[in-house]
Amino acid sequence: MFTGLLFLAVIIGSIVFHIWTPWWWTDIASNWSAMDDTIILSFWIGGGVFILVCLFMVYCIFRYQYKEGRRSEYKPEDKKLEKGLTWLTTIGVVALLAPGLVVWNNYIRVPDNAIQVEVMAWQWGWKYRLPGQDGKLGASNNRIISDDNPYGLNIDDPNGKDDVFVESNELHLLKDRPVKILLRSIDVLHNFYVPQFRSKMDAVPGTITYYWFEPNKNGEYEVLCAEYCGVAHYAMRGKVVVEDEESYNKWLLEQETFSSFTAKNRNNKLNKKKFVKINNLSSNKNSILKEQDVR
Amino acid sequence: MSDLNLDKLPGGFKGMSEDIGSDQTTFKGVNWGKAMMWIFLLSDTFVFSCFLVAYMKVRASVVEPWPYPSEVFALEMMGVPVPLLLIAIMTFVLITSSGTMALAVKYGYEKNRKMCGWFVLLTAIGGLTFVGMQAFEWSKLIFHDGVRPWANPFGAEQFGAFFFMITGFHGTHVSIGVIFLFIFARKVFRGDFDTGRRGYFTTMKSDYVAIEILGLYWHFVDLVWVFIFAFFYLW
Amino acid sequence: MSDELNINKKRKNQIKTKSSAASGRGETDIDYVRPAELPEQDLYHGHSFITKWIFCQDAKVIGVQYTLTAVFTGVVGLILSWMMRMQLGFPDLFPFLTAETYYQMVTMHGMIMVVYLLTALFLGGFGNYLIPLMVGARDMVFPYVNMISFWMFFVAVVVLMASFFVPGGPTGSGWTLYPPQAILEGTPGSGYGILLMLISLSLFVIGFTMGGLNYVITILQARTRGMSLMRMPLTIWGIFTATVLALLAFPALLVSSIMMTLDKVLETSFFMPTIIKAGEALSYDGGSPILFQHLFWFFGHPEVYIVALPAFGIVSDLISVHSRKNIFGYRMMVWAIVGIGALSFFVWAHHMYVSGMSPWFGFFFATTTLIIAVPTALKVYNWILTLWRGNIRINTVMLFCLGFIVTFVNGGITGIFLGNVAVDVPLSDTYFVIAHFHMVMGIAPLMVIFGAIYHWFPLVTGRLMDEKLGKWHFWVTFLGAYSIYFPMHYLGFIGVPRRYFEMYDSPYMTSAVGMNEFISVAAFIVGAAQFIFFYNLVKSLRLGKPAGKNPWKANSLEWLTPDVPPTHGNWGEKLPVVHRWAYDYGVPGAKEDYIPQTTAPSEVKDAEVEKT
Amino acid sequence: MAEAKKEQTTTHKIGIYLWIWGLLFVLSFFSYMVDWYNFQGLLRWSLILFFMFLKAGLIMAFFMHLFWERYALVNVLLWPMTAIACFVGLMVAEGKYTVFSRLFYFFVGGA
Repeated sequence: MFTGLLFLAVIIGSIVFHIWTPWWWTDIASNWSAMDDTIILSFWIGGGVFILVCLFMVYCIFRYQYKEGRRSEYKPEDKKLEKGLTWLTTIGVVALLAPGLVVWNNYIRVPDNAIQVEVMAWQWGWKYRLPGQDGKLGASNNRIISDDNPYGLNIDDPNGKDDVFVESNELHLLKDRPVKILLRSIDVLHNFYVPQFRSKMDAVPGTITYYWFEPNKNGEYEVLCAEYCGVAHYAMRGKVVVEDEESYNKWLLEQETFSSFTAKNRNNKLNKKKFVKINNLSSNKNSILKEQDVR
Repeated sequence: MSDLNLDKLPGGFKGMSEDIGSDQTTFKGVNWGKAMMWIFLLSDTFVFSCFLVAYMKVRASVVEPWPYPSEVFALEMMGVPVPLLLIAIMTFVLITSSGTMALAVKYGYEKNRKMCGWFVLLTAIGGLTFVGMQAFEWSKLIFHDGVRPWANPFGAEQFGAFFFMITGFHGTHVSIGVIFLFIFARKVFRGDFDTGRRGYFTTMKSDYVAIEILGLYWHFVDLVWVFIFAFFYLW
Repeated sequence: MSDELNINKKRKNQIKTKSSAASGRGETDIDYVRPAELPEQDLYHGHSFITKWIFCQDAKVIGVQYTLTAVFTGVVGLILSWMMRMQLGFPDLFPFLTAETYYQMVTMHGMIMVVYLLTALFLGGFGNYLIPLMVGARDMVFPYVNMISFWMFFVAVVVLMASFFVPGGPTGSGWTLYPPQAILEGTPGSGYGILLMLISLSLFVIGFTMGGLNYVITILQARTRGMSLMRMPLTIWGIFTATVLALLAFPALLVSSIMMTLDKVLETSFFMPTIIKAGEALSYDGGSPILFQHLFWFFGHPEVYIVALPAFGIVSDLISVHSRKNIFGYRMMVWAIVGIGALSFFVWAHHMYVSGMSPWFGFFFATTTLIIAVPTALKVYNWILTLWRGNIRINTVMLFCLGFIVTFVNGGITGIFLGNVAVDVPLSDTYFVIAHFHMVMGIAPLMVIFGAIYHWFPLVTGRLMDEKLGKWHFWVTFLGAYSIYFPMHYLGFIGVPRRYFEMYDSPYMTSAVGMNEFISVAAFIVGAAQFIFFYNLVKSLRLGKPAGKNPWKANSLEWLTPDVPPTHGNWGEKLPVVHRWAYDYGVPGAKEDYIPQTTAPSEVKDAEVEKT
Repeated sequence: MAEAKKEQTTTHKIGIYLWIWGLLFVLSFFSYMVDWYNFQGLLRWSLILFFMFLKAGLIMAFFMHLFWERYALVNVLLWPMTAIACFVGLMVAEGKYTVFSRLFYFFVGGA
């Protein structure tokens, strides 16, 4: 009796906690409300199963408690019941999976009008690079990072000349315009995560990863690193400001471009040798790239 | 094991379902030690597979050119570089030792002490030759060509790392096998398997089936070499 | 040495008893039993203290040794978790808890609990003790190798614990040990700590392989007469499948450990791309960090089931025995265990949806992952259907089983959230993940472990454990643990990332402070409650009520040994002959409400037993 | 006991071992020739794999006696290879994806 009541209390407590919890997600500030919807869907289906299973268990505790002399039912199998439950579960699983896959399909296909933003993660902070007028980011390589070339840009790549450097942890984004976040790390794994945008992806050294979203609410949001990256992981914060075109452009003008940066440092000799190596490689590999350009 | 007569059991898939549904043993007529060796080899297959998968993945994703193995592993013969010569000889040696092992197992079945012992010994010598040649190959790469696990003069630096790691791991297997082959050659000649003398550590009775188990291990080492040869030297 | 050996008397080839055919094909009484196919087993009986209790070849002693060592590491893990909760609940209160020590504790806690406690306890502890007894063997097939297996594990634990005392301390790279950070400065213990961890893991794998081969071959090749695979208790099925998984999954861990050791020691670049530290490029170039994650999770996901499947199996048996009812849908349960085990090799990258791997993998792995949900759900249904129309004893063992069902269903369902790729994106790397896996592979298996210890303690020691203390232990542990992890999911919804040493200065997270304090207090209480259990254990060992033979009126073979507790060799002169499955409870027409596996059909003539 | 035990495995004629032995040498020679004649591209890979699997199959089937073993053992040993096959397949895809991203972003630019 006591046992059944306590288990019942646990189930009811869970439901009550869920309904009246003050702890819930932050207001969404991007286009990924579909993710929230899939979570809610999972909650309905999964929560329903949880409650039904547990209530049935509690019922059994009450109803079939040990009585001396009573025999349990002897029925090793019930094909019909088992088949029915299998189908029911399969339907439930498909109902959960299908919307998830649709959302994921959207998540990995970036719209054509997305602005590219490179997020460069390092231990422990963030830097950003935006394309200039041409809308393209220049080729970069961690090998050639130096004081003169903090982003390791290939100086022979014309696309990189007008790239905008944002050497602070604050990034501004245009409202209602999709952004493709290109994640780059110069040391270890990081993860550019703004809870309000729902989306995230690891930054992996040695390759570039991406994801996209469309901020649709003005405001300032905190960036968290969501992949453990060493002892100051918890302190690796940044800031994203979503704003309208006017203030965005103002902010953009204040930032430095690659050419202005190099002009400032013209006196410093650039490390030519490394560029030569990189360029030779790139011509060799162009053919491979064409073959594999599946996009 | 008494009156079990394998020939009377149904074969094929029907036999399989019956074996699995039966009591006592699932692998009919398979000695405990042999079954254990098979499952161990299955596990070891996963080890080598993981090594090779990792190697292929890294090789596929480096942008630096991967060294051309048949040039790296070429040997000068009378002024002409012959590609993969040493590797070809090593393959030859290992397959030879695999063949002698197969014969040792055959004579083990027949409880032919002399022949079995000689072939085990031959196998051990073959294995030792292989290890020796591998040592030569390593020292040539290290001292002559300047290949290091962390760098090499031919291109992508993972080349040396994977080479030393995978052949090293395989070589360790061969070396362990050679040690056991010598021990078992002695045991065969001493007649342990005929008298059923007990093992020093395990206190288990000796039996000719041990030769078969050792044979499985040795063929497995050869098998792994087939894959290494294909993926590392030829690919 | 050979004079120390006791060679068991040769068994008669034929036992003339009226019994059903031992093979799968017969359901009617046939007058013969098939001749034995098994070789007689030599057993090495120890005579000195050392050969009897330390370097002992008896699987039962080895099982206890495994259990004690694993529980010892578990207590270390528990203390580490306390210290973590001290920091999270009450930051700044304990000045000795720096970020470095915090991350070291996180790492060691995770690794200890997953590998050195749960894996070793379920397979090494319960596996060693129960496999020979439950399949009717005298011992493991190679007792000597089995003994070495334990000592390898022991050395692995010593190496692991040694890392607490080396310069720089143990590794603080998180239990997943992701490179590059695991071996770079900036992560605590990136010198000796990580090396010792990798060495310890390699030793563990080698040691486990020796034991695992024994478990598999004992189950496959050394069952007693009449014990077909489809008559084995589900405990054995769970342990068997988990062991097979371990034998095939641990290689990936071994390989990744070796490769990372080389990256650390020889500066190879398997997992290490170009890395800029303090403005300078390190010597690494061209490696692939994601490769490590693939290898790690190719091991890591089966590892989850290595822990879960024995728990599934054991809990099935406990529920069946204590609700006096046959397990519902036995065959479905077996296929579910095997199916889950097989599928677990095709789902590994669902831990990596946001790792930057090829995005197309998301579709494949989400699908395979959710397919696993089907057999898992069926198992849950079968457990509760076993309770249905049963005759349920509400004792400590049953309480732990019920607790398991609640926590497992809860954790399983949050697993569906995380396995479904788009749902995983906002939730991954948050407290939701922590809550999920603690619920499903922390609390749920622990519930089973406790239940199993209360259940089999009388077999091991001949005495019952104290019920009253046991119930207290259960309720504090269950309610406490539930109130730790259930609210924790909601921290994940807020977006609190995991592995944060300190987190309260984010504007939207301040509301979580109160909850964190509550969780910490609950964690202290739950941890303390375990000492009730230890007290109960020690007390019952000396003062517990004598249990006698088969105190739970169970059917399976381990309770049917001639001596309780069973002696070396388990079965005395003759091995038992099995005539039925282990779940003949409440059979109509039978005198008792249980029919042990060794009972021949002719002894219970009136019983209406279904074909098993 | 050992002496009472019946012979479990049938013995085979020596000829079969010698045959397989010879075949292995021939196949090794062929795969060596793949390199000698410097075949490239798909032909090279398929030939390498073909000879590799043939050799592996011969060793497993005859030297390791799998051909004469009962299906229960054979199936238990071969089915786990599907997990490896899956791993290999996915890692091929992953390797291609990685090299593509690296070349695309580090060398070509204009992303």
